[in-house]
This record gives sequence, C-alpha cells and structure tokens, in this order.
Amino acid sequence: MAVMNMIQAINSAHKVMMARDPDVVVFGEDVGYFGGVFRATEGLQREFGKTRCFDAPISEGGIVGTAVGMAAYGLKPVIEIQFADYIYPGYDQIVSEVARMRYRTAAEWTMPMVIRTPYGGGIFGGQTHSQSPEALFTHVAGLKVVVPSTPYDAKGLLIAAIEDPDPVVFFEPKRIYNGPFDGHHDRPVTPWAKRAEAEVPDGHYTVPLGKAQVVRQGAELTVLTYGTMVHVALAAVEENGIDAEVIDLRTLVPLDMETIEASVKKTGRCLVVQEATRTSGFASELVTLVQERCFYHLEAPVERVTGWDTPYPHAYEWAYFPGPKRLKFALEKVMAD
Amino acid sequence: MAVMNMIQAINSAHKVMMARDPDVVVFGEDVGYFGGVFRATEGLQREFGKTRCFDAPISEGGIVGTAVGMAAYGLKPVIEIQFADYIYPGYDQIVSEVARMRYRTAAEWTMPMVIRTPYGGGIFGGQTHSQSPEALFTHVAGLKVVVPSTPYDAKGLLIAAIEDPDPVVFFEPKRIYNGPFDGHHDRPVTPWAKRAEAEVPDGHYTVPLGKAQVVRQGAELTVLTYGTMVHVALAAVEENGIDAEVIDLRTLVPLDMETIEASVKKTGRCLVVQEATRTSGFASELVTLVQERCFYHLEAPVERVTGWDTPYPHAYEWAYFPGPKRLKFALEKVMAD
Amino acid sequence: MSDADPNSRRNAPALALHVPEPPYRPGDEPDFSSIVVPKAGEAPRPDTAAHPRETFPLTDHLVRVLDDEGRAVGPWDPKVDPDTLRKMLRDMVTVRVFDDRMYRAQRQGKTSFYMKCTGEEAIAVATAAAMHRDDMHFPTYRQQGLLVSRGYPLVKMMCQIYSNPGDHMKGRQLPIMYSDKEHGFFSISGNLGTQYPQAVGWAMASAIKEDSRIAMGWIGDGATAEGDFHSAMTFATVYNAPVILAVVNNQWAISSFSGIAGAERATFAARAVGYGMAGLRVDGNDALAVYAAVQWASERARSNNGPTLIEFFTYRAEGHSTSDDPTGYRPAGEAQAWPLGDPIARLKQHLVALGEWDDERHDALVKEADAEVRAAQKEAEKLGILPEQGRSNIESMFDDVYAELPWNLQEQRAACLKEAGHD
Amino acid sequence: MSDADPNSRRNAPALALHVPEPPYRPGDEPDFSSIVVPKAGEAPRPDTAAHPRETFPLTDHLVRVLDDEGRAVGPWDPKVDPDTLRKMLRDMVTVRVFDDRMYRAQRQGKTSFYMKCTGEEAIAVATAAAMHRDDMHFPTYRQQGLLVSRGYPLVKMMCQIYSNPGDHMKGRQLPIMYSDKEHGFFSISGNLGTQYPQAVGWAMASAIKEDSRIAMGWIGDGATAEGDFHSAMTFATVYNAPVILAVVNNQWAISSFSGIAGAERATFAARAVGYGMAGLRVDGNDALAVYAAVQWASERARSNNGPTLIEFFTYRAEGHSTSDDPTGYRPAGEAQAWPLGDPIARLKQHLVALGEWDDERHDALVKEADAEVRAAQKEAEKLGILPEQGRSNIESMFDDVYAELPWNLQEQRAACLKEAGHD
Ligand SMILES: Cc1ncc(C[n+]2csc(CCOP(=O)(O)OP(=O)(O)O)c2C)c(N)n1
Ligand SMILES: Cc1ncc(C[n+]2csc(CCOP(=O)(O)OP(=O)(O)O)c2C)c(N)n1
Ligand SMILES: [Mg+2]
Ligand SMILES: [Mg+2]
Repeated sequence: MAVMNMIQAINSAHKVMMARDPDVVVFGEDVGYFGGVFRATEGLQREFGKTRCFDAPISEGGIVGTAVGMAAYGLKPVIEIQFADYIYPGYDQIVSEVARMRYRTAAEWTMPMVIRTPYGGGIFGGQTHSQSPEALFTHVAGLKVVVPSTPYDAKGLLIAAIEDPDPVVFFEPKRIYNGPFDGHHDRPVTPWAKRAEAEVPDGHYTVPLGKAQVVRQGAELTVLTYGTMVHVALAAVEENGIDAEVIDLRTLVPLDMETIEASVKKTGRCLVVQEATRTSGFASELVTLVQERCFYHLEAPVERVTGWDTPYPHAYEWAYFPGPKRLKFALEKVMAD
Repeated sequence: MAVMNMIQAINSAHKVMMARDPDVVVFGEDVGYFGGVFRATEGLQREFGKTRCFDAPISEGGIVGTAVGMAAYGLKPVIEIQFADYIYPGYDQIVSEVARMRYRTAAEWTMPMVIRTPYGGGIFGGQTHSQSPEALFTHVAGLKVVVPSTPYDAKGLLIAAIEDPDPVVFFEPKRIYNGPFDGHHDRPVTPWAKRAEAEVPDGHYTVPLGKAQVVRQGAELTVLTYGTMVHVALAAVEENGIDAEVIDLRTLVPLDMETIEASVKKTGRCLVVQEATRTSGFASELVTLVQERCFYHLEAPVERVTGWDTPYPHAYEWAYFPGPKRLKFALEKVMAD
Repeated sequence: MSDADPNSRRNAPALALHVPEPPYRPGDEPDFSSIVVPKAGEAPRPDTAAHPRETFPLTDHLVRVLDDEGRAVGPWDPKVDPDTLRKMLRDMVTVRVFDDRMYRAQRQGKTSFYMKCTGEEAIAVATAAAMHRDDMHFPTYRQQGLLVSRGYPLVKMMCQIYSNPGDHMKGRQLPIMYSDKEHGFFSISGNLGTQYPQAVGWAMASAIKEDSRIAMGWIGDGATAEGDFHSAMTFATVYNAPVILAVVNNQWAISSFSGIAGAERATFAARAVGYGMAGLRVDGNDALAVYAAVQWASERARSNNGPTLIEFFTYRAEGHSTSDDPTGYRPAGEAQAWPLGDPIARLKQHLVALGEWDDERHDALVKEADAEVRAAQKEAEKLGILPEQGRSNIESMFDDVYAELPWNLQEQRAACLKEAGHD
Repeated sequence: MSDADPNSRRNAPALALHVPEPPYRPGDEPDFSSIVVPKAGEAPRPDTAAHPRETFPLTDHLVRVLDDEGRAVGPWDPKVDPDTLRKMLRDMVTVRVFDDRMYRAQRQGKTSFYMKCTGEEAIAVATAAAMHRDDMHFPTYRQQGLLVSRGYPLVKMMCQIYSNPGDHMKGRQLPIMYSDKEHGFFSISGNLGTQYPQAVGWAMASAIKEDSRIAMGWIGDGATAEGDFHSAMTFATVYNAPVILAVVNNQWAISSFSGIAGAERATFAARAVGYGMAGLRVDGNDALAVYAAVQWASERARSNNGPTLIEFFTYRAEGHSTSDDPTGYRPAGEAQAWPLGDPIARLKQHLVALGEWDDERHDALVKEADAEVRAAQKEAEKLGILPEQGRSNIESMFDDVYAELPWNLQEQRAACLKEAGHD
C-alpha cells in the first residue's frame, strides 16, 4: 500500500500489467523515454524496454489503426491519446474498426485494447485542452467507456480495462490528477495525499467495470455524476446541506442501472451532472433512462447540470465550468420542484 | 412547379443556388462528371463547369479540410460525403475546425458550408451504408443539423442551409430518396410522384432552418421524429388508430422547442422515434428536454423507439430497423401508462 | 502588393484550377497506343537487402516478366515450377468463374451486393502463391483470390455472400466482406483505407514478438488518398515494420479515374520514395511479375530489411460493383483497348509456351472450375439465400457487441423477440 | 510454411521492431560534427516553371545562400536590397525580444501559456518578406514572425496572450493562437495539422476565382504524420493548387525527435517526390535561403506551375512551450552544438559583411526592439492580464457559436449571468 496521486496510480496500473502480461504494449505521443506529457507512463520504457513502451508519430489515426493490427495479432495495446481533444483524427478507426470488430466478425477477431486519454477542463487549457467528449463514444455500440474519479479507482479500473476482452475508452479527469477539486477554483488545491482514496495497493487489484459507487448515502435526492464532477458535486451537496445520495458512475458503458434505479426510487429526485457541453451529452442519456424507469417515483423533473453549449472559452473558464453556483441552483430547483 | 423525388429536389436546390450565387461550389467523391452515386449532383458539372462542381479524392478529411479553406476565402462549399458512415475521417475537421471557427475567432472567420450526406438504413447496405450518426453532430456546438423528410422540404431546407451563415450538416434519408416508406418492407414501394410533398417549385424558395412541422394534428400523444421515421411513424399512428400529433423536427439543431413544448403540453404524452442506435442518440436529448420542460404535463413517461445498441446487421435489417411493430408496442405502452 | 516588390504581380496570369479529366469519356474511342509499356525483362532487380534508394527508379518503371510471346524473361523471372504455375492458373480461373456466378446470383435477387475483380485475378492469386501460408493479409474487397488460393472453401464464401447460416459471421456483414483468421485473411472493412495501418500494426506486433510472420496490407488507387494511407506509410518506415503495402491501381475508383487520386503527377509506387521506403511498380496482369515482386518484398521484410510499397498496375475490367454501371462515365471498350492484356490469357500463354499446357487442358480446367463453383453454389443455397435470412435466430443479433451481454442488450433482445413474435 | 517453398523460412532471423532513438539524451555530450552540411551556393536553382522532377535532388540537399563569412553566394542569392535585409533583421530581433518578454510574463503568472520560436525566427520573417502582403497564411503557433513582419501591432498580440478586452477574439483562444484576416493570417488551431488542407482549399478557391493571391500552409516536423498532411499533398497536386506547403523541421516535437516522424529514412522535403510535387530543402537559419526559396515557390504557384513543398531545416532552441522542460529528454547544450547557427547572428554578419551594418547599430536595434516590446507590454497590460479576465462581459461567452443566438444559448446565457450575479 502506498499513497499515490492519480497519475502515480495510473502509472502503477501500467507497471503491474506490463509485468504480468507480456502482451501488454504501451505507445502514444511522447510516452516513451519522456514518460508522457502528464508522466503517466514514466519509467515504463526503462523497465520494460523500447519495444514494450515507445513514442508514436503524431497521428492519432495511426496510433489507433496500428493498435487494431496489434490486437488482431494477439497483443493488448494500451495507447495514450495526449488530450481527449485530439482523439478525433482517430475517431474513424475507433468507431468503424475498434468498436465493431467483434460484432462484424462474430468474435473471430476481438479488440482488447485500452485507449487512455486525459479529458476535461479547469486547467486554463482553452478550447483544445479542455473537452469532455465522452458522449461521442457512449453512442458507439461495442465500446466500453470508463471515467475514474480517484487514484484507487483509476488504478483498479485501468487494470480491469486492460484485462477486459473488449475495447475500453478510458477518460482521465486531468483536473484531478494531482488532487480532488471541489469546484472552488479560488481556494488552494488539496493534494490527494490527504485522502483515503489515495491509499493504493502496490500490486494487482481491480475495480470492476460496470459498477457504480455510492460515494455518499442520502435520502432526499440522487446525484449521478462521474470524473471531476464527483468531487464538485460532493462539495456542493455538503455546502448546501442536502441529504443527497451521490453516485459515482465510474463506468458509463455498460452502465450500472441497478444502482441508479435503486437510488432514484428511494429518493424520488435526481440531478445529473456532467462537465461536457449540454446538448446530447451523456447526461441526456442518464435523464432519459431515469425518467423511463423511475417516472412514477419522481417527485420533480430530473435536472441537468452541464457545461454550456459553446466551445470551451479560455478566459471564461470559470463561467463555463459547472461549478458550485450552478450546482447550488440546480440542487435548490430539484428540491423545490 | 414540377413533380420531383427527393434526389431531384436536392439536385434542383443545387442548380438554383449555383445559378444565383457564383460562390457556391460543389465537390465530393464521384459528384462531378458522373453526378454522384445517388445522382444528386447530376448535370451540375455540365451546366456550371468543372471548377464549380468536381470530383474529389477519396479523403473525407481532405474534402472537409479544403472546404474550410474555401469558406475562409469566401466561397460557399456544398460538399457531399458519399455515405454518412464515411464521415468519420472528416470528423476532426468538422468538430475542431468547421464547428468552432466562428466562435474561436469571434466571427472574424465564418464557415458557411453545407455537408450533405445520405444516412439511414432500410436498403440492405450492411454496417457501412446504413448508419444514422446525427447525434455525433448534435453534441457539437457550432453545427446546425438538418434532416428533411420530403422532396419539398429537402429542396427548401437545402437552399436555406446553403444561404445560412453557419455550417450545416445535412442528413439525407436515402431510404426515402425515391418514395416514402411506411416501414412495411414487404409491401411495394410507393413513389413520391403520388404525394403532395413531391410538388416542388422549380425556382428558389426556402424552408426555414429551426422550424419543425406538425405533419399530423392530434390530441392524445405527441410523436417527435425526423427523416425516414416520419413516414414510418405516421403510418403506425394511422394503423393503430391513435389520435397522435406527429412532429417532423426537420432541424435538430437549433431545435424548434416551442412547437414541441406546445404539443406535448397539449397532449400530455410523448413518443420519440429515431432510427439510430439507442444509447446517447438524439432521442435522449429530446426525451430530456421534454421531461425538463413539460414534466408536470406528462401523464406517462416519454417513450423512445430506436434502433438497437448494435452495429447495423446486414441480414437482420428488418429486425434491427424500428418498424411498425416496435412503434405499435411503444404507442400502446405510452397510451396505457 | 509584395513586401519586396510592389509590381511583381503585374504580369502574373489569372490563377486556374486544374480538374483532372480522363482521356476518354462515353462515346469516345479509347486509344492507349501512346502509353509506353516497358519491355518485359528490362527492369533491374536489386538485392532484397538493398537500400530503398536503389528501388526508386523502379517506382517509375514497370516490373514485367512475361513478354509478348509468353516467355519469362529478365532478372525478375521467379522461376516458378510448372505445378505452381498451373495451380495459379487454376485459382485465377476459379476466381473469374466464381465472380461471374455470384454476380449473376445478385442479379437473380439471391443477395444484395457483389463485387468482381475481373482482370485483376493475377494480383491476389500470385501474391498468395509467393507468400507463406501463415502470413497475414489485410485485404480490400478485391482480393478474393487470396482466399481461393489458400484453399478457403468456396461454399463458405458463398454462405457469407448469402448471409445464410453457413456464414460464420452470422449474416452481419455486407456480401464479400469476408474474414477468416485461419486463412490469414483479416476482416474486410466497408470503410476504405482503415486496413492499411492495421497491417502495419500487425507486422509491428510480429516484430515485437520476434515472430517470423509478416503482414501485407492492400488498398485501391482511389483509397490511397485517405489519411490511413499516410499513417501506414509513416508507421511502417519509422518502425521498419515487416510489412508489404500493396496498391492495386486498377485506374478507377467507382466513377473517378486515377488522376483524381493523383496519378497525373506521380505513380502510386512513387509515394514510397517520399518516405524512404522501398517501392516497386509491377505489371499486375503478369502473374510472374506479381509473384516475383511479392517474393522480393517478403524476403526483404522477413530479413528486417524493411517494408515495401508495391503498386500493381492493372485495369478494373468491369463495373465497380453490382450497384454500378460504368458506361455512364467511361467508354465501353476501354478494358479491351487497355494494353496489358488479360492475366489469365497471359499465364496460359506462358504455360503453353513452356510446353506445360494446351487448349484442351485449359478448356477442361475451365469446365472443372465451373463445375466446382456450381456445386459449391448448390450446396451454399441449400443453406439459404439472402431474402430468406433474418427471420430465425434473431437473438443472435445481440451477441458479440461485447463479450458479455449487458443489461441494455438483454432488454433489447427480449423486446426484439417479442416484436418478432418469438416470446 | 510457404505455399511456394515450405523451407524458405528456416534461415530467417527473428523479426525485430526498430524504435528510433535520438543520438543524444540528457547526460550525453552532443556532437554534430558528423552531420554533413552542404556548402552555401552549391545547390542548383531550377527555373520556377521547371518540371517537379528537376527539384527532386534538392529535396535531399540543403539550399543555403549565406556562407561561413556571411557572404551571399550561388544561384539562390535573392539579391535582396539592404533596406529589406535590415527590416528582416529588425523583425527577427523583435520576435526574439517579444518571445522573451512574453515567456517571462507567463512565468510571472500573467497568462496561462506561451510558445517561443527561438532559433526559427528567419523562417517566418523572411517568408513574409518574400511574399505578397495579401497572400494568405495558414500558420502554426511558431510563425509569430509573419505577424511581426506584416506590421501587426505587438499590443494586439499581447492582448490576445492576456485574453484581455483588447483581444478581438474575446478571450476565447489559448494564448498565441492568433488570427487576423486583415494581415492574411488564418486562425491558428490547437489541433495539429488541420490548417494544411485548409491552405490548399484557400488556394483552390483563389484559382477557382481566377484571383492572383496564393496561400501558404505551415506544419511542424512532428505534425507531418497527421493524415491532414497527406490530404493537403494530395489535393494540392491533383488540382495543381497555387499553394506553398512548408514543413518547419525543428527536429523536435515536444519530447520526440524527428526520427519518430520518419526523418531517419527520408527528409521531409522528399515527401514531395512521392506526389510529383516540386520540393525544396532549405537552411531555415539562413534568412536569404528562406527568402529565395519562398520567392521561387511563390513565382511558381502564381504562374500556375504548381505547388511546392519546402522543408525548412532548423532547430527548436528552447522548450516546446512554457509547459515543457526539454532537459528531461535531450542534452542541455544541443542548441549550441547544432551546426547551422543562429539566424539573427547570421543575417547580422551578412549585413556587416556588406558594409550595411555594424555592432553599434545592432545594439541600438536590440535596444529599440526591447523598448518597443516593453512599451507594447505596458499598453497591453493596461487592458489587463489573464488572471483578471473572465469576470466581466460574461454574456459575450455565448456569442458567435452561431450567427444568431438560439433559444438554448439564450437560456444558458441568462442562467450564467444569474450564476455570476449579474441578473
Ligand atoms: C471512407 C470511405 N469513403 C468512401 C467509400 C465509398 N467507396 C466505396 S469503394 C470506393 C472506390 C474505391 O476505389 P479504389 O480504392 O480505387 O478501389 P477499387 O474499387 O478500384 O478496387 C468508394 C469511394 C468508402 N467505402 N469508404
Ligand atoms: C491532433 C493533435 N495531436 C497532438 C497534439 C499535442 N501537441 C501539441 S504540439 C505537439 C508537437 C508538435 O511538434 P511539431 O509538429 O514538430 O511542431 P513544433 O512544436 O516543433 O513547432 C503535440 C504532440 C495536438 N496539439 N494536436
Ligand atoms: Mg481502383
Ligand atoms: Mg518540431
């Protein structure tokens, strides 16, 4: 057991899996000698050699495309897309090839691979270092979509993703790599070290895909969220003194509908929180599922807290980011309705 | 006034706009001499010359990318992506460039262009000639998304799209190019010629973007849909004898929320119908909006009829396609609830 | 106007957009007499370990082995034994007969779609003959010859075309989008170009594992314009991947001639030069030249001497697919006028010249192939044709999206079965 | 194992993946003495209407004009008048001073991000000098020299960097992602490579309109691996677009050396050969060579003789950006050891050799530039630095997603203002 921040936990997951499984190979832009711009792959090349962890040309399409070939050969590629904002040149290979390979060949060829990518805002990264494009992947049958929110989960989920027989898009909330974030950007950052979720076993363990976690028990309201927003939501619930049940989805596809339904049926109210652009975000799917399955338990409309329907504006980061105020108003509304 | 099928109407829109506006240029795979694999651009090269309508290399990324440059110059590119299933290699240029250009430059550069693409199933096209990827575009701020359902609308909307100052992704329901489709694949196809919507003016007119059309008045239930499914839904409503109001959205972004809200508040029930894969489809956004804005008028959960969460399976086309039976069950359910 | 010289633009002409146009359109009389076809045997054959630079002149040439009399000449003569030649001929004939039967089956409404490779049979067949049985192919839809050559059952191919219960892909793919791991044939994609970097990735994996199997990626002239082509070329050269990258230049991409993909300016083989990769341009209708080039590139790849780009120059003798009528955009007689001839006739002529074949045996071979294909078709049709499919075993539609069926697909499966009246 | 010969693989070695590695890593002593630098004046200069083929030897060479003594020699000497040379020198110095000030401003917390072009100043500055004022650039983030050369106000650049009210893009873009239509400078994208086919599209439009303005696209060595590079090359050659495509090969892409983009096998200029496009490889630290090459390519494009790919060979003397510390992946002294020298020193030496410049005037120039930059900074900071932004005029955040504000953005704007306490 060690104390790790989220980057260290992710790094550790790579090390554990590369040591256990000689078929795991890691590549992406700057991931080799340097260890990645966020240092998630630090030391892997040194420890496992240049043919197990190496730099790739700046070609997200080529990275995913060659990973498809490697998976077809029998390897388990774990690839890094430097920022989720740069995943689009690889989108065709992901949607048309990775996602559909098992289906189109009736499992003759499968695509066990993990596509890791830092996502989300709050770091003054402007339009192309801040996006949350998860909904563009949840709509694609054949992909699993994972978003951890703590070091412990990040390592356990990443190991589970690498071991999973299906392709996983693994979104890492870069804003909370070094410490959780309560949404108050003007307050000092707390490092992970102070938190229980930073206690991470050194060796192998998994956090199962497809299982949400109730991170706060409550009776009045259910908050569904994931990634960075788990912490922002938790803080908002506390600050507003609401007896909310907060569910960290952890996996968006396949979704842990059982946990969601049980909670909403219990509380009768639901708030969905995503960082992404509002229209057609994953929140819309969550709202839809909840109203389809819990309609007669709902005492108020399901509310959404989201980013706005604009690109991510550099200087207006904190007016864009769904922070404490947006949550407060939404919590008040859904409780008042 | 002439009788046109949807392809002829689209062709006519091109001709009208190319004649009116020398800045309109048309290009894409096979669109030049041959006039496109669906013949939507037939005769344009002959009439307007090779520099106004020409074949492009098989590079959707290059087609969109060069169109960006042309729009920056001051032209109005109308480009064809041969099948919506092949739009992904151009996805980065669409999402990162076309959609965000006006915003990122505070309107210094704008992207008036139309990206036309045939979408949807029902033609035994297998996984890569049948997709309905509209939700992957409705999530992207800065794009308008249009889906016509009749020859008259196709021409009027396409002209409006070409004249629009913003980029429009124009999804053409290829299954109904030649005639409407009631979902009964085993019945003979009726051509457009028999229908009033095939009466299309020869010259210039527009159908405004952002305006839905109530294609059937009704009191008991509101059906929200677009494209091919408008006709399938209309048929199902008739067959099941339900006094439904059917709304053809025509434009998904920006959405005509006013028309939707007025109808749902009147009927108290709502069914959303899309051809696309279920999870995170545009139907989810519609359900979410309706429940957010009409919750207290709803007598039953909003229902969704959709394609399944699988790739499009060639031989099982009619088990996949959201046809009469799926609609019937959903209509019954939402009326019974 | 210039920062340097305000008047320098006075004499500049108006800019002009060049839109490539093929030499002949419907109504024209195609005449290819001006095309320079290098003589067979002329091209030098570098060592397979040569620096890529040595191959660059060959990217602007045409490796040809069979001369006009059907003799194998020059340094590229692969000296293939007559039995192998006869097998190649047989496979090529089988492919052509198969294509004709299946085209007809589509026209008869037995399936939704078909694509022939008429005139291009030598390419896949001779490639398969020259490579190892366990090398991996990442093909397009015109390399049915690989499967035929490797002995994949024709019945299975047809079952795929009919999407019937004999189709091991459960009817999920468009006809002719074959896949067979056992036969080293990767799943064909409907999306052009995606297989090209995949082939490189497979080869990289083989190198990572210190294996000895190599990969071959295939692409059409038109599809070389996709970004995936560039990814493949880049990754292959950067990592020196043991891969052969083939461009089948049949000069058409549906209705667009190869000039729309850049062929007016450079050969497709020449792309290799820009990446510092070995490149060869080969007469694709000359089975021996194809064999020799692939053998050369295989040896090169297998000895860690690096990847090779091979352009097979050929002509798409028929329509793009059953959905296409080429008389709308090119003269009807072009295939016949095109100078490189018919690959089957040329290989036959060679075997005859060797004294290893004659018309009688050839007629017998065609009859045999025809009988074999007809027998296969009968057997396949016993399992059903497309219009009969999609009604039973509907629950299979929900399998294989994931290894395990998640709750949403379980629910959808139940709903679908209810719809179908099976609940 | 082989279809042809079952034993042919016996002696094959194990396959091996080659992973390129730069010659030096932190701790090593960089030594570039083995790099062959062609002599200035050596490269022939083809006619600007020459067939692309004639340029191919130049893609493997290095066009250099300034010799070691600072004399301009050989056929590429553009014979630029001293006033223009002095303006170029002044612009280059201004860029360097600007970079230093803004880097410091970022370190002082006045903005979020900055990127220098240290060592690469000649490339953009000499390009701007050689082209027409109304030609259009599609730049990356290291062509600030274009704006400086074209007289774009430094204050406006800084306002963009500070996202303050003087930023005409309303604070929406990351610092240094400039855009100015008036100055022929297209909006810089955060997504690498996208601008390359855009430049080609602009040039195609200019040709469609029979205009006389040409376009220039820019890309880094690392980003040439993106599919967009290939799209641009393909469309440019197919349509003979009046465009110049520049690759700024500064040998690094964040922590990856150019070998990871393919430079071990071929130059970036060589890519041109594969497409049949004219190509030049140019000493990017030699302002006269840059000027001459761009002038050549402009004349070529403007006369409908086709596009040119130019590789500017240079070295990224500093870190990738303020987020990067290059000592983590390369030796500290590499920039100094690198043989092509400092572009400012070299142009200065040339002017001095011409008798048109001296140390005194140079020192004065540096001081002037410094004063100008400081004055601009003062003025820009009056309008505010980044940490002060984002609190007022919040409603502007919702503008320009579309030409008109749709209902959802109207509602969101209202909600946002309420959140901000402005309602
Ligand atoms: C990404 C993508 N874009 C477009 C298409 C439509 N399409 C199918 S085949 C084809 C022509 C391909 O031509 P070529 O690569 O020369 O291969 P050939 O058919 O001649 O063998 C086109 C445009 C597609 N399948 N995928
Ligand atoms: C599509 C995309 N992928 C990755 C990145 C991240 N990134 C930003 S700059 C850079 C390196 C670019 O190197 P090069 O093209 O050589 O340009 P240089 O920085 O040397 O000028 C990378 C990988 C990006 N911005 N866009
Ligand atoms: Mg072709
Ligand atoms: Mg670089």
